[in-house]
Amino acid sequence: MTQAGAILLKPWHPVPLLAAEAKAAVPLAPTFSGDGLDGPHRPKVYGETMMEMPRDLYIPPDALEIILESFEGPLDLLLYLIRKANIDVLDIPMAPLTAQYLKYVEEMRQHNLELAAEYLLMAAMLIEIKSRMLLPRPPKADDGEPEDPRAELVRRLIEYERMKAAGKVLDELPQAGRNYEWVSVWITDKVVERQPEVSLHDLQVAWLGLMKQARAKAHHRVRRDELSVREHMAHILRRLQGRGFVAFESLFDVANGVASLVVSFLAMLELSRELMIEITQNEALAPIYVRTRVEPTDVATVQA
Amino acid sequence: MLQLYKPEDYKRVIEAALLVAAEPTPLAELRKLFDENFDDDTWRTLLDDLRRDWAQRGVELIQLASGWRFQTRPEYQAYLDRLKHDKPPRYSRAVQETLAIIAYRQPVTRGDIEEIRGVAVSPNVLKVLESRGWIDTVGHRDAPGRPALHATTKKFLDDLGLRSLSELPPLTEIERVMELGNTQTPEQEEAAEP
Amino acid sequence: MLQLYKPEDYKRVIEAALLVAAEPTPLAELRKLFDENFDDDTWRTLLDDLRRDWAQRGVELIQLASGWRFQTRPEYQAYLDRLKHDKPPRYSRAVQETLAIIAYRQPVTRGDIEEIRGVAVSPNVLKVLESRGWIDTVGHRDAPGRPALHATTKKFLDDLGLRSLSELPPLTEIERVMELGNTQTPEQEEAAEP
Repeated sequence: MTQAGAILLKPWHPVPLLAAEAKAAVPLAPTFSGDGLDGPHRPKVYGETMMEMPRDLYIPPDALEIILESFEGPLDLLLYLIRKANIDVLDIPMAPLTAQYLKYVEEMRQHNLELAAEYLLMAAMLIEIKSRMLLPRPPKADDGEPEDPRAELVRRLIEYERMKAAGKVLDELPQAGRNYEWVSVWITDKVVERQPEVSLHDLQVAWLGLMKQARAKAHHRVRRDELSVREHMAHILRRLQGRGFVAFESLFDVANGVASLVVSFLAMLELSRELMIEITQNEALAPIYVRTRVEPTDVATVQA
Repeated sequence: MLQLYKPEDYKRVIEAALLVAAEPTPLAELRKLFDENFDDDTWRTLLDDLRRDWAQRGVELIQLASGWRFQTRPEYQAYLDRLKHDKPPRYSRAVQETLAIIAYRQPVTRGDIEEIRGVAVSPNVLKVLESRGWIDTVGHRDAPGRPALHATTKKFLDDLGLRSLSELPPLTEIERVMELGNTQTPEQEEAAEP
Repeated sequence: MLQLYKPEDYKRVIEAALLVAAEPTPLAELRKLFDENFDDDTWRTLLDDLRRDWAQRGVELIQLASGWRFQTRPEYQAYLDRLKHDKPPRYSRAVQETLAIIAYRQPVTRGDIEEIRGVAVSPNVLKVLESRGWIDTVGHRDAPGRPALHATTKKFLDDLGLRSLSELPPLTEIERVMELGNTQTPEQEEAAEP
């Protein structure tokens, strides 16, 4: 469901504790000693010499309450710390980040701010990752690379940041009812149409028949990548909702062309694989039926 | 039956059809209005003409991926809002993020959403989106507790002027926006200033 | 905000408002559009003018007992019928919700409806449902002001193809949980039928 596989972390080499602290302390320095800035060796961040410390990293304690409210959770706070210090999310210096995070959590506790359990859980997770980073690189299992202890955290950070941005982008889309209204003029003497019942048919005819019909309409070309398997999954589940067994073929819409049928079929397989639906056939060549997985409690009610 | 002679007559029929349509009307659908088989150029001329007729009005004819539709111009919204009893609410970040997760990762359970956001999701957040008609429950995952699976509805797509989920802003593009946004100062950082 | 100078500008706002309104809009409601307090003559001129603008179109502006609305001219019906309208004319959310409350919680007063919806219910909403023949007044509650009690009619059941209220779609699970205190269940209602 997520795209964890796509994340490639920067190569990681365990380094002695002190060296790691010293090297990594740079981007988050304001709350640390901050020394070395004026010396001959200006700190380098990813090859670029830092001329100025990020001054706004430090959060004054009396602003903590506002800060806490403005963060949606520990991931959001971490992202803030990372982005503020201009750290590459694929190569997070765990020691200073953990120190910084713990400092905020501690401040919040000292100010008796009610801290959600998630913040403490994240603190534990950071400490754990940090300590695993300090251990010698584990021996290679098979020929696979040892997993970077930060991988899971990075995956979550990236996914959360993506969704956070997506939420904002969606909110900015022009919206019917907020940015404009749809015109709806009354049709004189319009008769209310009722949705026809979906009828059940034989499966033997179904899949091949569907494909044949769809091919006949091949001039309505629908590009596969315009269709979304997940949308079809939701669509199928919605059609199954509260209806018990539904004929397999009735879940396909021939009119939308071959590509749509294929995507529907993929969606059906995915739903089955994710155990969201049940596909049954009593005997060979008998009609195939599909239904949403029955809740154990429902079964109990029926039997009672 | 009303006889149609001039282009103007045909335009009036198209206009009436589009004004009553509850959804964007594709050209293929509009073709059914007339016995005559107009070619694409004629249709283009009729529709462009109609669009020009409305150029100075509070309502405009627009062409979406899914077809043609009349909708009001955003400049008029402030006036139209005065007649509305319930206005669409401004959503909190929790609601915005939850909606994004459901839209891009559907179908998802509340647990999935919590896992991505890293915090508990208040049932209220889902209720807000449900009562808006933007999400609903499409099934249950076969896991302990049989958690409900949430997905976005057709109304969500309609309200955002999208034909299908594939028309959502692509995540890759969003990531580009994200990178740009990192150099700007969000409100929360302003709060951090002494 | 869009500035309005000439009568034409005001007319465009009224036009847009009436084109998006799901129900007939009474003059009292239209008055809310503008800060200015136009007298009745001015309003009459604006609306008559607007009606003339539409005199040669497939849609006309008409005045009903419950207010002003745009609707298609009967002569155009034969053409409009050729388009498959997936959706019946849409009632506004206010009307839909009000109808649902009356159907599931009848008999109810306007106050009950407002309490459940959390917003004021325009008398127009009830009028729309009454004129459809779907609700009527079945009595008065013995409370200050003796408010009218609304209930659904036989026509409502007929139009929706139901034999009795017990055939209404059952409330969702969430709603059942929310309504635990409510002792009346569909089963009991059915049992009460002769």
